[in-house]
Amino acid sequence: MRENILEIRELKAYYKILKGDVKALDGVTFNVRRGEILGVAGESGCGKSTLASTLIYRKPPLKYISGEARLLGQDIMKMPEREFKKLRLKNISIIPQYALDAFSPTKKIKTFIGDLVSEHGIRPNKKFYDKVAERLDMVNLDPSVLNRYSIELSGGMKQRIIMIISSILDPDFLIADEITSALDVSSQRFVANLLANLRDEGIIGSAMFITHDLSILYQIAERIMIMYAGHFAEIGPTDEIVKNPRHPYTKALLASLPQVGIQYKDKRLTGIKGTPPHLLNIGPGCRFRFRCPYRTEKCEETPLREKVNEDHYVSCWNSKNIGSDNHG
Amino acid sequence: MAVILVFAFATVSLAYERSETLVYGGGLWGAPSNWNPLTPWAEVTGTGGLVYEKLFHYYPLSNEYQPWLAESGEWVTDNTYLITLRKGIKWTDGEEFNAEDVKFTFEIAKDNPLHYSNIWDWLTDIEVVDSHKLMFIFDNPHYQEWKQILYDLRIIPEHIWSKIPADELLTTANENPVGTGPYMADSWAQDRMIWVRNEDWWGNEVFGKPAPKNLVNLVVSGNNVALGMLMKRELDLSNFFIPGVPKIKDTFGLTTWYKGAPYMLSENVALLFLNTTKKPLDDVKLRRAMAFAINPEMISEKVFEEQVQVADPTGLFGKAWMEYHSEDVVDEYGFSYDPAKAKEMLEQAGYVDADGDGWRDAPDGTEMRFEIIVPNGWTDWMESIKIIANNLQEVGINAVPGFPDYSIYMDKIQQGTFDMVINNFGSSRSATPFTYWNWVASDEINGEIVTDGNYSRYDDPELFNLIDEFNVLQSDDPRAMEVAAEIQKKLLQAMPSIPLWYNGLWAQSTSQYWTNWPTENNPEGYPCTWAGKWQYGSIEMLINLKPAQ
Amino acid sequence: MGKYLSKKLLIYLITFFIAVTINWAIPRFMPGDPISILLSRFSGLEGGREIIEGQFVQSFGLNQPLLTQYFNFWRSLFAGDLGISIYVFPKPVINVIKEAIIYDIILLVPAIILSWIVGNKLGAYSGVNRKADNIMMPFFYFLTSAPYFWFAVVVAFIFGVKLAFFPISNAYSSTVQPGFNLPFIFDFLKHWFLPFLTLFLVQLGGWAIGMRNMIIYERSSNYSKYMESLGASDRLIRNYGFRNGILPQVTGLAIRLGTVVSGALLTEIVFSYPGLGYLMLRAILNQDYFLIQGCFLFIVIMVLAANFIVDIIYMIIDPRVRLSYSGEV
Amino acid sequence: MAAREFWKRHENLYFALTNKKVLIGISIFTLMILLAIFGPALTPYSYDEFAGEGYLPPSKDHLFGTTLMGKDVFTRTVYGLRSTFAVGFIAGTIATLIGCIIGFLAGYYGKWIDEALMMITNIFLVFPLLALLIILAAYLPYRGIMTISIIVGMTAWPWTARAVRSQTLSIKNQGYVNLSRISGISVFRILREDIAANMFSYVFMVYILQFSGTILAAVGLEFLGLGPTQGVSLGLVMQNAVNWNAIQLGLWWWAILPGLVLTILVVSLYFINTGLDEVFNPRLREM
Repeated sequence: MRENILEIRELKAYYKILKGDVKALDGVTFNVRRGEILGVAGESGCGKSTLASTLIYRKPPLKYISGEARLLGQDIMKMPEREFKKLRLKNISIIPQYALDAFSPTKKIKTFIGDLVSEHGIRPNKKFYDKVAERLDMVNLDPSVLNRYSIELSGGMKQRIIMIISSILDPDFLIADEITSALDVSSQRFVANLLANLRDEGIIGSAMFITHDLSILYQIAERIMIMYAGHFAEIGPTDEIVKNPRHPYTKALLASLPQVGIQYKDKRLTGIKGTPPHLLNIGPGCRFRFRCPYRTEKCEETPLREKVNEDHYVSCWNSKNIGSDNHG
Repeated sequence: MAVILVFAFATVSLAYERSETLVYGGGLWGAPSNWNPLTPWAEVTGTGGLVYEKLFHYYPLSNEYQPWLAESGEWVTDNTYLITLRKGIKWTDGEEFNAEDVKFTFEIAKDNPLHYSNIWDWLTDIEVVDSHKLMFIFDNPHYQEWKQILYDLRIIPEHIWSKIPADELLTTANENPVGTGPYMADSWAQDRMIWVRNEDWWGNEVFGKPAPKNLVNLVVSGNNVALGMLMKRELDLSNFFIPGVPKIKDTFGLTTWYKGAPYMLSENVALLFLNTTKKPLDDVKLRRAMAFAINPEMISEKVFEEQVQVADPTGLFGKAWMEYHSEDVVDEYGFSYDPAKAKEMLEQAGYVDADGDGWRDAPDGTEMRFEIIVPNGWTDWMESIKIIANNLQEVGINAVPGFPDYSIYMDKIQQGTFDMVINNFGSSRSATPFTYWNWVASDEINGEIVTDGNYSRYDDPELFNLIDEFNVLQSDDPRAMEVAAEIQKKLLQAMPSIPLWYNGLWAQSTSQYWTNWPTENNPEGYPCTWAGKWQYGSIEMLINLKPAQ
Repeated sequence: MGKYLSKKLLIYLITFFIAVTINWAIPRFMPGDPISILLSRFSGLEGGREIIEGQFVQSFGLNQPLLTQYFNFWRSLFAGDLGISIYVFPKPVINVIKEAIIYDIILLVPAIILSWIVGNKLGAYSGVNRKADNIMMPFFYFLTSAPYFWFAVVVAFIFGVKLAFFPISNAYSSTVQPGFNLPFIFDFLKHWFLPFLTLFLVQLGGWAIGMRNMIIYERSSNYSKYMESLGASDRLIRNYGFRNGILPQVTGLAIRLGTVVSGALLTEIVFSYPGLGYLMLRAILNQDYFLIQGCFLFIVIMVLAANFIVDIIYMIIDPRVRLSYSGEV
Repeated sequence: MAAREFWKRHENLYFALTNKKVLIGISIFTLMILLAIFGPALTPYSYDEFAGEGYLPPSKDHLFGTTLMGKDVFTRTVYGLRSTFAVGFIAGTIATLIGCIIGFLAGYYGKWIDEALMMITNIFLVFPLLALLIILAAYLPYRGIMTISIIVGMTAWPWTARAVRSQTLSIKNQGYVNLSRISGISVFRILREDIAANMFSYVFMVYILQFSGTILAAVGLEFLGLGPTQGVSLGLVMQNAVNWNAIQLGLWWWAILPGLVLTILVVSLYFINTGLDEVFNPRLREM
């Protein structure tokens, strides 16, 4: 068993707004292991990006409620910001959803990288920039881009540079938040492979790949976690999830995937009737029950996390029924 | 840095010693730019008086002439005037001053159109008797006008001005004025004119040396600035009308001519001109009724805080003019604030409210509405005409104040399109009431525009003849008294303009640096720095000033 | 880069052209025939009248066709001939203005630059510090709402009359000799201070409010989030935000120059500070139309020149413009 | 509940009315309007009347004291406020209208219309307006509130045009407007139904700023003596105070209070504006 880089236990984080709590992340438990790419999938609004924010960038109105998140054994939820700051970029890092917009328009790339690492006590000297150049080479970029402003770069270039920046200090855990969404198909593959490369080269210790696109995950993730409306739905090895889903939502998600090609423009699941519930002041119970064909009275209670298999967990009162009829 | 400091201290000594400098303001309205004595309306104040001197000075308070460049002057016959000049006077460039210069000054106006060229209508010839004696020969001596010319005309050096081409006489700025006077132009800047004492002035031995080594005449943009500067003792003398002076003069140690009201000497008379070419203002009964309706007392009290005196019905003031003042005429034809009487007069003349709109209408039934105008921005006058309009309204005459811009104001005066207007441009104190009458009842009213006074356009050839007659009478001629009384009577009977109050010789001084200012208890000199008035005693004031300890 | 500048220059040239044309047209086409009113005004001056009339006929070229008048107007303009002042007769208007404009520059340049810098700093601070924000913002709103001349009156009353620390009129004392010497410089600065303070403070509010909003805006931008996620300190993020927030503030400087200059004109009047504003008031009071027009023209030139300088600065600090990635003018 | 439904539908109104800045601003503004409307009725004096002794500091009889001549400063202020409001309403409306029309045309039609209109706008923008106003006013012998309002309004619109243009651009490019355009709906209807509806709040804020901007410009003119040639205005009251030495004589109530009222009025407008800004741009609300 590989070492757990990240251990999440019953993590809850709500958006506190005037009208009440938006329970966007409501009790999620999972681990990320060294050398692993964990895929996180779900519809938009399922809480996957909130998960990313909770882990690395909590700002009002997003508020940590309870649970723990241990990074290399330290609980980063209760850690003072000052100390957590030291972990950023070195131990935990993120490639944000908005990678194309993550540059300050008035700074050269070189200055930007230099300033960021200086904050972690690393002098941006020649040796450092040599390393940066090396990394750039990895992503087929000429070191001259360092002397450019972001406006001079194409979207694909920006995406690659952000990946280099976010991983420049070889973090143990890297969150890749919807990094493929804004790209065309060939770039998507390139970026996904790049993430795998970074892991293979040992530059990053592990990664959490957040996307709504299961087909990409299928290519690079060891394990996949499915979330629904802020709740944990199911986690398991990629093959298990794809071939033997035990949560009705996972099932629906898989069913909605077109067989050939990738169609993600319409984020809504065409295969499932209805829309996800509003999370404002939502009560207990399985959040998928309103759309679930397997709904029972039991579903009025929040389902517990159950072990299905080695490494395969699910939160559904009826998972047993579902698993069986899918075998084959 | 050291270099800068050395340089800085090296130039320090150039600064004027404050204790030897007199700082004043109120007569200079823009950056100094003109020292041409032939264009007195444009010259920097002091050009005439400090640099270019006159034949005589005239002291209005005692009504006496002080021989200046002239040693004496007298009518030797009815039409010859002999002037004897002082000896030993030099122009500041070293040339000697003599009779030729005086002759030149007059004759340049014969050959060129200057503001005093019309003197040659009645002057025939000037004979230089010797280097310091001149004989003026007239065919029709205007005795009264001559009185004024003697102290008004700036004598200029022939050796300089004869070389100036004729077409530049009026346009030259004359930046290096060469005169005979007690001060010389030293330097100037955007906001000041600086004069320096002429140590070789001929008068040093005759009258005494002026006390201030330097005169700094500041361009002070307005009375508020002047007041601030007086409070800070930045100004030694201000010639501004300053609201609030009666209230604070003692607190801030300001000296005015009189300790109490009216604080200031009178300098000119402000009149309300009624346009006699406009119906129904052509009706003398209406005009006279208005004179009784207006309350100048209130204007003096409210607007001027009693810094002005209410005018005599004849408009005359000052020793020279009052010699001709006729009590009898005033008793009979004078007026005073009496709204009841004004109403009665209006009723009798048929000015009643015919249409019931609350305002009196003309006897023929037409509605009356008058506008009283003063230039916009002339704040004291603006307030004054508000009171006048109110006064008239109280007796039922619909009058409103109007504040057009100055150009419109002048335009209306000159074109004769106004109803009523306040003005005082030609009513300044002088040695003879002729100047006043010649302005207030000028006969130059038939041109396209009227510029020489009598804005009412009151046309009375008899009155004009009387004024002309007065001009050619010697002051001691008994006929002069008769003519003068007749003029006053005619003006009061016809009331083309209503004398309201005497604008003051605004002057406030401080005693931080200079003392012994001329006041009612020390009437030596005249605290005035306005252009063209230095001969009234301002030089004497400079001589009498004492540095404060 | 070239495109940006040339487009700007074109606008300035057209503006200048229009300003000159307005200058030419107003006295000719305004209702009420101002020229004849002007002429009549000088009828009282014996001797002077002919000169000024000659000047009018000559400079207005009244007997010529309009188009010729217009071209002549331009010709004399380029010869530096703006006519002769009536109020400071017979000084050429251009000389009168030259002497006054120095004071505007001495007053305006430091006031604009300092208040821009300090205002931006304070605004940036206010944008990140809630406590400071609550205290300072109402004050900034007050400053930016105050009419320049009223604030000048307040400043004059408090510092000039009540506390009597500073003089409230003129550019220097009557008794010092202008020149490069310590007493004069000290005295000059004393007179300069209150009008400067007025311009400085009133503008300050606007800059601070602008910067505060920019900082808040930048703080919530993606790059700030990204930097914070990667452990950048508040200070660094603030610096980045400031650097970007400065850009619209520079543009704002260009937009507000006109207002600031107008404010300076009025402030100069309160303090009788002998710059163009004060000169213009004198010119208005004395109906010196040549001088009014000259002042107007110079104010336009001054504002245009300042705008152009701001444009160049903007070009230097904003790579987007420098690299011609933005056509925004 | 009906009330809740109402607030849900008009969420912005709810936020506006719960925003402290908007509330403070509206309260002060209302107070000023009331003062302008009823003030003249409340005071026993008329603005040019000698209401009492001169030099009186504020008291029960003379809330803002008296001038040097004994005129009631409060009376003058409330009458002046009236004229100020009139100028603000008229000039503000003119400027907003012109700005909106030009900005909309430029933003909606784009191409050369945009180029040309923006050129004009930019020219007006760099023009030192006070100087232009002075030169215009200097040649107008008689000026009423209307004249002043019109010249101020005609020169104050440029920044509004720019702002409205960029708003129009962004709204135009949103789906529903495009849809309307493709379906051949008339420009006027698009303007009314799509764009105007979406820009209403924005234009309202612009109007508030124009209101205060034109007031300040007009007061500046009045202070120069180029305001209305009849009646009383706040700028004139302040000009009088300066000309009659109120500062030097220590009559602070005369020199400062009328301007303070004006400044507070402008501050209240700013408060309303920023408050509304926070309502419409929630990003600023976080602070």
